[in-house]
Amino acid sequence: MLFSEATPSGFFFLAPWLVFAPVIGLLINIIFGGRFSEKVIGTVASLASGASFIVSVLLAWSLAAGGGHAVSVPFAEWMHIGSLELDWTFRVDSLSTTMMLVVSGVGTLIHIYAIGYMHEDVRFKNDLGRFRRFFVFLNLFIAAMMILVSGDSYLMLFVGWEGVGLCSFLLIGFWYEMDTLGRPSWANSNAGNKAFITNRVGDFGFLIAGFIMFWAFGSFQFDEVFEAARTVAPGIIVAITLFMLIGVAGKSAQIPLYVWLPDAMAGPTPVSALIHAATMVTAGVYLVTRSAELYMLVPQAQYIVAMTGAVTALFAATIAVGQYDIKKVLAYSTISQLGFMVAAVGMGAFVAGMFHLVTHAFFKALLFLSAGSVILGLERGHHHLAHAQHDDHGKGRKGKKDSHHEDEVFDPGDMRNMGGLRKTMPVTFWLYMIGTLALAGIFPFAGFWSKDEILADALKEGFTGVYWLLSIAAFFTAFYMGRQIWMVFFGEARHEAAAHAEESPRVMTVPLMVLAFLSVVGGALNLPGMHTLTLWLEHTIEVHAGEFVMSVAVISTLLALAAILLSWFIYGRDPLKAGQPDPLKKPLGFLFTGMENKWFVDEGYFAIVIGPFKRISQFLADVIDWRFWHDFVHDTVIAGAYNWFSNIALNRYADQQGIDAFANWLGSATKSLSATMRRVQNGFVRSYALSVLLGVVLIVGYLILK
Amino acid sequence: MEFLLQPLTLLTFFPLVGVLVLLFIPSDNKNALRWTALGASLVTFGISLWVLAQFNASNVDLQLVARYDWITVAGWNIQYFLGLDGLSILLVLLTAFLAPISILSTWTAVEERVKDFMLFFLLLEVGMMGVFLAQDLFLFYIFWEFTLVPMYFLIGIWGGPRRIYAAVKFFLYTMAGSILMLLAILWLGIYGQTFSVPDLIAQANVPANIQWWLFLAFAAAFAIKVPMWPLHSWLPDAHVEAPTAGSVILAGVLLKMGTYGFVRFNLPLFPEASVRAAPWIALLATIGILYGAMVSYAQKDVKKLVAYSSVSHLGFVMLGLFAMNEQGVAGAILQMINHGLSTGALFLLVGMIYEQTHTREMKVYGGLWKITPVFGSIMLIVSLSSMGLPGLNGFVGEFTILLGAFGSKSIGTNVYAILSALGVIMAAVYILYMFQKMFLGPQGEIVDEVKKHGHGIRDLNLRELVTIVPILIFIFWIGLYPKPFFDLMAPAVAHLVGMLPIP
Amino acid sequence: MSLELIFFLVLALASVVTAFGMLLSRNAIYSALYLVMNFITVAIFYLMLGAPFIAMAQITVYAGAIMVLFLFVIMLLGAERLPDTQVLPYQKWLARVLAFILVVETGYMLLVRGKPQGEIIPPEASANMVDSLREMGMTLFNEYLLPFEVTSVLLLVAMVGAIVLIRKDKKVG
Amino acid sequence: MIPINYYIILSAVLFTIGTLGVLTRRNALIIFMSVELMLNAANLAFVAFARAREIATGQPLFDGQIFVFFVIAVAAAEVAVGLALIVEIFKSKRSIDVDQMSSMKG
Repeated sequence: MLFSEATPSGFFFLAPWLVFAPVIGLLINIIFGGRFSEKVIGTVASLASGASFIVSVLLAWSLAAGGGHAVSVPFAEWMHIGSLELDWTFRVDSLSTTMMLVVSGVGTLIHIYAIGYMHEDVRFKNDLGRFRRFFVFLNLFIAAMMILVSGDSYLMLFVGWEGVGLCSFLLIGFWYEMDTLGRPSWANSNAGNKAFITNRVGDFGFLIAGFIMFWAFGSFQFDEVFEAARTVAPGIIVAITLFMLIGVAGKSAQIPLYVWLPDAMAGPTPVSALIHAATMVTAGVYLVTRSAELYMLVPQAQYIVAMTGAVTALFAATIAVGQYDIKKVLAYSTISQLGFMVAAVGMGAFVAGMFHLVTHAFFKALLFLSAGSVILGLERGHHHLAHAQHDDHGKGRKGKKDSHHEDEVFDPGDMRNMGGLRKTMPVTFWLYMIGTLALAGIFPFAGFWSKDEILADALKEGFTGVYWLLSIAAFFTAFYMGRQIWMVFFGEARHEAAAHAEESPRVMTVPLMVLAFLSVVGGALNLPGMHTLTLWLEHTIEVHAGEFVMSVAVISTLLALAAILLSWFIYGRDPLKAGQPDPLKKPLGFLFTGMENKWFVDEGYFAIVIGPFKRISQFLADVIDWRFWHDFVHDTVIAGAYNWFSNIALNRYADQQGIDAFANWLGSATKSLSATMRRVQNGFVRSYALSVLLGVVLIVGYLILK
Repeated sequence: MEFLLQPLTLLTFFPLVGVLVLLFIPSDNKNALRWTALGASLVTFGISLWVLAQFNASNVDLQLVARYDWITVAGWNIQYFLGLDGLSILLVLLTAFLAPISILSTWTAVEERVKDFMLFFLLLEVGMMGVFLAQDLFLFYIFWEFTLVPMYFLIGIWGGPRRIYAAVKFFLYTMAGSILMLLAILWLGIYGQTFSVPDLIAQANVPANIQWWLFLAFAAAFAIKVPMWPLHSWLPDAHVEAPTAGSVILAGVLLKMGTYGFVRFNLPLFPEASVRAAPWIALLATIGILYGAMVSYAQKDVKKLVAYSSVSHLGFVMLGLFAMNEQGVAGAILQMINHGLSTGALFLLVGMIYEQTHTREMKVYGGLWKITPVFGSIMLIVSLSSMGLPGLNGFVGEFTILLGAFGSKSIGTNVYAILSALGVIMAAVYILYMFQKMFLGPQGEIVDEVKKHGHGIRDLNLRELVTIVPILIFIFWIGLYPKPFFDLMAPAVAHLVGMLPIP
Repeated sequence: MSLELIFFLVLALASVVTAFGMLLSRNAIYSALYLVMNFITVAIFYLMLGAPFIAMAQITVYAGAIMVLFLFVIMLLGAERLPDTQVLPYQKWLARVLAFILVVETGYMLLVRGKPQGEIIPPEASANMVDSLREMGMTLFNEYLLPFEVTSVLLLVAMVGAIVLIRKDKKVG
Repeated sequence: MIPINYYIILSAVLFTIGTLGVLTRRNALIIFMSVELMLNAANLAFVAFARAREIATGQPLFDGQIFVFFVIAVAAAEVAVGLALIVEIFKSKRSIDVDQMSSMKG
């Protein structure tokens, strides 16, 4: 039953191609990629992702033309058992198309960028074969993400949910045999495992929510669930929404499950931009928005969600201040911004949350990709340097091309190695600036509008606590971004490599410019008074237009400006010198140590969860299962008892007492008898036959005499 | 001739034709022996497809029945009675499917006494088919015990260093349970005047208190075979020592005989007792899921890790069966197939790498994905299927089982389902741990070690691909479109569930 | 004493005498020939018992094929005579005594203790042999099909076995 | 009108003669022939019993005869293998005296 005929007019029948296009792309690359050049591989992958984008556009257009009513596109049956009826059905409504557009649009840009990035990355790391693998994974990710956003039921959403988790695992551990600095290590693959397993903890919550949902509502399909939800006890819905929150926390990196996201920066930069900033991590926000009707029914749960988001936003922002790795700063910033979104959707400000999701996708992707450009620029400078030195050292060592790796470990992501890049990488600098201003929420960049809407809604909905938490977080956001700008682009180069950094090629900067443009004008999506996005999403979820509150806007802009000013005082006025510790270290003392060390959360988890789990497993396996159950109980007790019984009990004790005398007699009698019998046992077959005859005669005789 | 041409008789005993042909092939002509065995198992697989074509899923009764009086003395009424229904069709197909694959996996792995190996293997196939098709308790018991003998020799002759210990343990363990079952079978057969399962189910006149003891006797035999915690102690030994093909069949089919026994005999024959036992079985299953997952995480030997993961996976199956609703039971049956495919494939893959490296210690591996990209990718897919990633087969089974268990009336609480869902997290922990230690990370010492003795670790060759790709196809098929599989069993499952007196 | 009984007794005597002839002949060829005679008398018994097919089979298979095989082997090996030395002389006597006792015992059981279990009437001369044969064939190929087929396998195995045993080339054991 | 007991006695006598042959002769071939005689004796009993039963029930009954048929077939197989064995033994030992075939003496 491919393409049911029941779908309404328009391009809705194309919905499955959202998923198929990237799948076909990855299949082409798997099967024929071995013979393709890098350019062809990248083009195929980008086209596949682009095809998805075109389908998304067509779907959005059809939807708008059709008045915005949600359309279900059935594709195939999946599981039908008893009352369980699950289908592969695509859902096209304004919410899902918004996500589709973001995912495939940003995704395609990042695909194009990645052609340039990976071209260099695989060369720095000496494994050209992995270029193809990268694009296969990237396409797989687009496919999974499309399943996630286009599913018509919670379970199909879950399929995409785990699918993107898998891609995240594969791409974080992309350079699985090394650490972020290229040294042989388990670090990257550990980060991948951490991401997958943490996500699975979240998935566990999602699953349980699904189970409750099914037994309470009898369905996983969105409309049916929402329909049924109005009639059941709120307690059940609280349980569902809170278990779902675990899932959200896992995927959207909220407290307490955010720990995987900073480690996820081990993946190549396009991955960080695409998966761990723009798209996958926002799936949790999408899930809450999707379940708006459930959350609206239970204000208690809404409060918990909002607080989780707000606390995460602030908490992660403080950690970002203490980081030195350019991508780690952005990672914590992402967690913080996700906190904004989760808080927004938790408060019921779904449009604000989605709005911020979209703008954040633009500017955070821009920031990450620019950061990647910076890192590659430094790598280029470093290589340039190494080659120069190499040539100086004479021609005799040509065989050891990578000798510099052993001489000195250079971290191209460490901001302490940067400085003054404004001059060497001007394009990247300007792009980065746009991203920073957007993230900091400076008028009129995209971030300003979306963040402002969240804050305004927080006040309007009466979540004052959330409002203050978020405002402080916004202050920190502007501060750490300012710190980053000053440290990376201003001042003097603190490392030779930074001094020799080179600008990135066009294939990388052009997508960046597109993203930068979107970061500037993205706010137009939902300008106060026009409410384009609100009107659009209204078709799917019950929303009310956010109002522009001048006082909120002014306060937040002032806070952001103040923070940037503060950062200039600390980092910009007197630029950092090579080897100099962070100027905040002294005045803040242990507070900064905490920020620097991520408040020791990882260590805490290790002590409370991972360590004990490992020890208990080891104990169960070695002591309980093997030494006690396998060796002691089975081999010693059971087998031993059997042996003891048969050998000792029967042979010795029973023998010596009672049967002893008889056995002795029997023994001697047998001996003498066997001596006689030996002559009968002469080995001639016929003697045996004779004894058979004797037996027959005796038996018949017995029968006669009986 | 009518007797021999019955589809099920043919399906069960066709491997014997292979045995007969093998007898006439000189034992030093190894390739001819291998091809003959492979051919025989392939024809058997073909027969199973023919049987599938004749099978009507919407009919809940036994189909393609072959039924003859066999031993009728002194009030005993033992029949040669084969039959097929929705509960067994998938397992029959799985058996017929895995047999040629296992034989193919021995191509280069078994070089000694090839003839004997193939003979035992085909005999084992006869036994397994018989177990899944027999509808007479006595006949079932004979096949059940018959499978022990070839497996005993497969482990005991071609196994690892501690093979004799493992083989004897395997044999004694299963025997110990079987004796209780034999007593129960005899009691039932004499009490009910027949050994035929459908007749006994129709009579349904066993008093409740006796049902309980009979249930326990049957459960003892099956639980050891499954194996349910805490009766799993024979499993790691048997798996670690068995040759690859033996492990595949052991995990893929022999363990399913236990769970199948529960579905086929315990649930319908002793419905009241089953309902009464459900919470306890669910408890043991949950402990097994968590315990198996934790213990397998702590293993250093990869084969042992996979072996313990079976304890965890089969815990899911048991949980689903005793959820006693359609989702649970259907999921459990599908999960039997899934486990056969995924764990079978894992053992195959481990065997393939073991053939080259001769070690199963995970710590010497590492970074293999770089050297063997195809192998690594396939291993990844199989691992993901084993840990239940949506889109692959494991998820469909695990999800439906957990869903069923969560709303099960017979278990009565959803605590077990929630705890078991934690097992899904733990599955990710140990499977990813295994995959990481072997395929990710920096290059392990074994790579250089192997290079010293030849040309290093190679990727999969064509034969190995042919062995593993059919399994992969099913892994994706069941994961993405399980409808045909559910359709095959759904009416039978609904019928079975309808028979149970669930409170 | 009816004519039939007389005929039976004469035949029985012949069969016992030929059996003893087989037993006592020093020359293996004579033994074989005596045995052929014995088989023929037994075949006549079969006829009297209404089993013409078995009688024919007896003559063709036993008296014919099998005994020819025996004679062939005897002559092939030149094993007509063997020196008459006994390693265990007592065994011979013991066997004879036991055999005698056995005959006496069975005779006692059947004639003195046992009640007559029924009489044997020879088949009517007019009985339709062909019909009876057809019916037997039907029984053989319906009810006893499986044993029949198994027998064929057995014969095949025996044939292969004999060939393998005799074959000169011993490389394949 | 021959009592069935007569047939049985005849069968027993022939059987005993066969037994004696097996026990007292040393020529493997004659032993073999004696075995055949024993089989024949048993066959005779089979057919006799079958006939008796046929007369008692009045129905044609072939089971006994068919059994004899199988025995003959088995005997043929046995002879083939047995003679092959004897020939083989003769080749290696140059004798078919069974009392010399005592390699299994323990």
